[in-house]
Amino acid sequence: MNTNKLNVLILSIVFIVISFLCTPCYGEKIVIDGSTTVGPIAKAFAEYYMGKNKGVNVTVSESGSGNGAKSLINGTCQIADMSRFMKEKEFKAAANNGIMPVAHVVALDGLPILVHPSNPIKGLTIEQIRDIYLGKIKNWKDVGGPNLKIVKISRDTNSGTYETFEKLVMNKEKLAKDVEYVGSNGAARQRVQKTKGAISYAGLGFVDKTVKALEINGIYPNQETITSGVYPIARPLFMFTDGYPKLGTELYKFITIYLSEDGQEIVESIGFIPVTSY
Amino acid sequence: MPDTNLIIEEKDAHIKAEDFSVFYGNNEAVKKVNMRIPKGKVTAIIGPSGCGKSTYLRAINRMNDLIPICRADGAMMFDKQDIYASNIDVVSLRQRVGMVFQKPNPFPKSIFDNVAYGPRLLGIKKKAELSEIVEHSLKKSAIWDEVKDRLKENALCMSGGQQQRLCIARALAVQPEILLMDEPTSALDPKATTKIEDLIGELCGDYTIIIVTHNMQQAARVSDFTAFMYEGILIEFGITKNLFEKPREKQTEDYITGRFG
Amino acid sequence: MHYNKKQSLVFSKKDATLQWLGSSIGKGFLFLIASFSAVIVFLIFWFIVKDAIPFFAEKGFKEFFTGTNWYPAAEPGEFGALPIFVGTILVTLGAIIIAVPVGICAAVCLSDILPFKIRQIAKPIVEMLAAVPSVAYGFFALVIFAPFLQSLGATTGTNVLNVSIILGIMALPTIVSVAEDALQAVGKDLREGSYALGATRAETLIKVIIPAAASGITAAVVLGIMRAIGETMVVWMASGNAAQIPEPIYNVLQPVRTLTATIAGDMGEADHVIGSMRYHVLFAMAASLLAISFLCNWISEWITTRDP
Amino acid sequence: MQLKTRKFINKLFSGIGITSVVIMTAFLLILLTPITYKGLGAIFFSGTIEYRMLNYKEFGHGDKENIEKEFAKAKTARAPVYLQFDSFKKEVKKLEPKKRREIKNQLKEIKEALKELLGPFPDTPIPVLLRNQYGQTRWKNAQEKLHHVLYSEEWDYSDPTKPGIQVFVPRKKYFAGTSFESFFPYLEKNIKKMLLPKFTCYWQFLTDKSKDAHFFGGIMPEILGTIYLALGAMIFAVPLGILAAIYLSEYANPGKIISFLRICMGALAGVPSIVFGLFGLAFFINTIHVSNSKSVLAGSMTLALLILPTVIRSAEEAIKAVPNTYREASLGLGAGKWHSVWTIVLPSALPGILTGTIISLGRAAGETAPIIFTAAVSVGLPLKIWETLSQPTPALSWNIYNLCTEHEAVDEIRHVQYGMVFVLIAIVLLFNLTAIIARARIMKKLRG
Repeated sequence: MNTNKLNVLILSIVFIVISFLCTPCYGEKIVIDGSTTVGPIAKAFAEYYMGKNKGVNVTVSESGSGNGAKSLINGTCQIADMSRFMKEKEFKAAANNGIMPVAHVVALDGLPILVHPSNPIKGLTIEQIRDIYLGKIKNWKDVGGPNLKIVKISRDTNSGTYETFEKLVMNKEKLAKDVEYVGSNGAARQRVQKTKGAISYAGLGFVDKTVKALEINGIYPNQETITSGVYPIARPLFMFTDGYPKLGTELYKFITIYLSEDGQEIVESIGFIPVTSY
Repeated sequence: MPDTNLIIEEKDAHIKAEDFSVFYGNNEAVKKVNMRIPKGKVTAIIGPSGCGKSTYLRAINRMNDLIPICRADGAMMFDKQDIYASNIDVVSLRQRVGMVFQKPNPFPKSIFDNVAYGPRLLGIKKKAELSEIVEHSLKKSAIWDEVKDRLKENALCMSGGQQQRLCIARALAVQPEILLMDEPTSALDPKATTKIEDLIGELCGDYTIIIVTHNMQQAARVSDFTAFMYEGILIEFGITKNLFEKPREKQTEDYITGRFG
Repeated sequence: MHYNKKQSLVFSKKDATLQWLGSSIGKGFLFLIASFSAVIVFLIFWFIVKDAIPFFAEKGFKEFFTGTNWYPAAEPGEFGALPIFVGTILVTLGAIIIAVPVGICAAVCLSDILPFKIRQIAKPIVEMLAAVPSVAYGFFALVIFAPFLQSLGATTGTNVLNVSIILGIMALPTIVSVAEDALQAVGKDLREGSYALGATRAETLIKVIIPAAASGITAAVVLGIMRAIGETMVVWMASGNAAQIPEPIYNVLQPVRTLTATIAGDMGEADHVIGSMRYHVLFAMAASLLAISFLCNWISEWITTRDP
Repeated sequence: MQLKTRKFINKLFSGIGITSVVIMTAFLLILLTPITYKGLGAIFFSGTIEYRMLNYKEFGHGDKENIEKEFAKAKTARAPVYLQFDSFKKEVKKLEPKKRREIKNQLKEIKEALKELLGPFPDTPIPVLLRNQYGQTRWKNAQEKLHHVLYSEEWDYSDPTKPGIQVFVPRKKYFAGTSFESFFPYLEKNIKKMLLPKFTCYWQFLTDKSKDAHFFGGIMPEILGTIYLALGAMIFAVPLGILAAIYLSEYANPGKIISFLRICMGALAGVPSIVFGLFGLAFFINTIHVSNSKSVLAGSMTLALLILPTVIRSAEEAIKAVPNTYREASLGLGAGKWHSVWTIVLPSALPGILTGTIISLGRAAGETAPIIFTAAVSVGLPLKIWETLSQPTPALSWNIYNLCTEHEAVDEIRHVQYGMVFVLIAIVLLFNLTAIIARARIMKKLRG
């Protein structure tokens, strides 16, 4: 009885000690945190990378651009996904922590304006969109559509996507109060595909058959128009690292995926625009 | 006030209460009791419910400590030592003063573990030794024959009478000098009661037994001495036969003839 | 067989000190562990309030509690959280309207009406409702229930009605189990006394049992309210997140925004590092939530400990 | 009041009571039925040859020879499709320009739809993303994609005052009179031969890693993460909770300090879960640095705080329910207080404590808000046990939220979402069931 218990005890102690001794043999890890918009790219890169480099654990969190910046500055992640550029104050805070954020533009993203495919409207002007979101235009018939109340959907006020929209479309004017906020691009698309009178915006990767992207000022958002800069609502997507990663490190290999052909194909096939097609 | 000193000599006394009182808050449940309890004999304490007999009994191994508002006054001498002194080791007191409770209360463990609980506390670990003690104690409490084949079974499977004898065996296994019994048969049927009473008869001599009972016949059957308490006061103490046949006090007489209580 | 028992009943001075020391250390250790949760409460309180103070210090209370313009990301931001408070109250109220009648009736039914065997089957239902994780409720609300509401003609499926119903279902098990305990605690005597006077079961319950268990039932309702207010995932996924006061206010088909959803949604992207107002206002909200939950907790404590 | 009315009221009252229990049951059924039905769909479904091929290549499941044989068969059936496509390309060049443009557009759309249906065209480079390397793996989705190939989805906007109406135009119409016309009936007729749908039980859904952001594969890292988090929370919360309960019920003298402690515990139980998340991030990661980024450890600690009040309360109740006679008996035998508590009171209270802890284990497994900032990630490997100290993990609750709101292909992976919800609920209910059974077992053992 007693000797048995003792054996179990010794065994478990040995096991624990061994586990701790094994800690240095952790696989390498790359921690990525940040924007939900860049999330799909990061996730696809992560899967691609882990498929090629066994034993490296690439973890991707999608907790928001602000949180990504914070994690990078606090040193709790190596790569911060951001759908906006870092703010000046954030750079300062980073410098105080001895962190030197370096931006990598991994892709371009347009912000297509989405409506339900049953909506006959083909396009709007920026001003019309602004008026819709300001609450000045309340019905689709005022912009030449059917007699249908407009359900305005926006990304959460905290997302980089929202900030781009606010800057490029709203001219920093305030959105009407009855605008409905959703937490993610996927949710925005979902709300549009389920709601006939809805209007929303999301990343280009989220356009598919179930929703209709509008022409803005007569220009339809696609790869050519966005790359050439004709489509008015577009922005770069960033990954930030602390300093430029050293050659040959896992981090270096990861952060340069977007420059490789495979990386560009990945970016393109999940619906963003690879930067090298500039 | 009866003077037990007349009946029990100093050298025969195993437990000696001197002006001993117990309070529940402000309520004096036991009032200035003086009592010598003889060594190796069975002493019964009788009285109507609420007369403080159980409280008095529980005071002997300081079981009342468990009740936060309860405190004691006066002296309770055991082994030339006031057990209510400040530097008393209650644990070793209780190892020498065992107790059997009103309701059988075996632990939810096997029969063996129940009896071995006390010896294990005293540091006995060897299986052989423990088995010996368990067997000895169970034999002593006249239950060995009934349970020897099912020592591994849960004690709660047994009948009430068996459980109570197990509890006695459990108390005996610690080899106490005094055994306190708080109405040990009140929850049992007559047949089981008889067995317990027989057991008490067998145990007397080896142990000082103090038994609290509301059953006067039981007191008359099993005890050598009897004390009668009423409203916290020790009314009378005497040799059992004398006390029942010709009580000196009026209240005792009223009680044993069934006029109140 | 003889034991090595200590013959003296008295502690030596050394033993006594050791004994005293041992028991005090043991007790002290246990006390420390028991007060751990108090420490945590204070730490939580401190961490929340510390970051909420800069907001109130700069913006004061008036705008936060009475303003209706919620534009935390604008420059300069506007932090009128009234619509968010109203949204929280609306969905909680909705949940209570659904959960309280059903919950109390079900508790009464479980404790007094159903025969024992059926009760044995019905009780696990309550336990299962309580066990389903909130994200599963949220998933149901967003993926199954919202489209269903839209198919019935609502402009948006993520609205007050949706969230209220789901929160109501989530609060149900709390209310049922606490209220049932209260009803059971009333005891057989009162019931038998009432039946002996010729009262029917309904009369016994309404006139005797329920009044006797009233404090417990109220506490159950308060706990249910707490559950609804503190819930995050369901409101985040299915409330629509629009910082508006519905027009008219009883229009349950409008989207609203609640405190917990705002914290969960905004915290990710607020500028933590800089400690902007947009960041601090979320802590002001968390502090308000804490205050509400402390208040509820205190009320339920007060109700249950109050002399009947 | 008349006896009749009184009896009627009595019956009415019982009726209302029973109705509310029925309503409650209905809620549960409405909630669980679709989730169970569709959740099981993640495991039991009609899988195509593409599914079997993927499963063999990526996970090594299935019999190589069989699959290759089947795949060869499917390939033969598909060959005419591609052949027709190629030969028609030459034909297109001969058409008049206007018609050519229209047909080219259609062809482009058909090609895209066909790629989704059957996988990449033969003799083209293999795409990088896994989801583009294979055709439809599930027969049900394949039928939808087939529809995309056969019909073009258009909207009739003829009445500008009303929303458009969806119309499906058979693509065959555009190719009337060309050799490509026969492509559509052939595809429709032979699609089963091309995909070979077969009833599949993909139980490895529970043990496989996910591939390509949950497009394929299973949910093992999530399940493992959920279990780590819940067990980790238990490791912290249970000893603390039981010791605190022992103090409160056995040692503490009622007084101001104790009632203050109790108020604090009540307050802790009432703190909204999202606040725990904030606190976990601020305290465990940024203040005392239990790990240098999100980790299972930090998440477990946060969850432990969340369930601590429940554990304390249930343990205290269980300890209080132990009859006092046990304590008396033990003390009467000369046991010390601590010894009595440890050997008698705790074992007797075990069933109650166990029930409480297992139920809070379920709660810890299902919580989302506290782990968003402390432990959960969208993509990550299944962790070894010692890696939990420093690495974050995917977890069911967070990934359900993530996949049904933030994934770029929400609709394509509905089955995975349902599967996850189903598994999560199953895990939690399993915990609860274990609690019930364990309680019954121990009770029986204690009662004899």
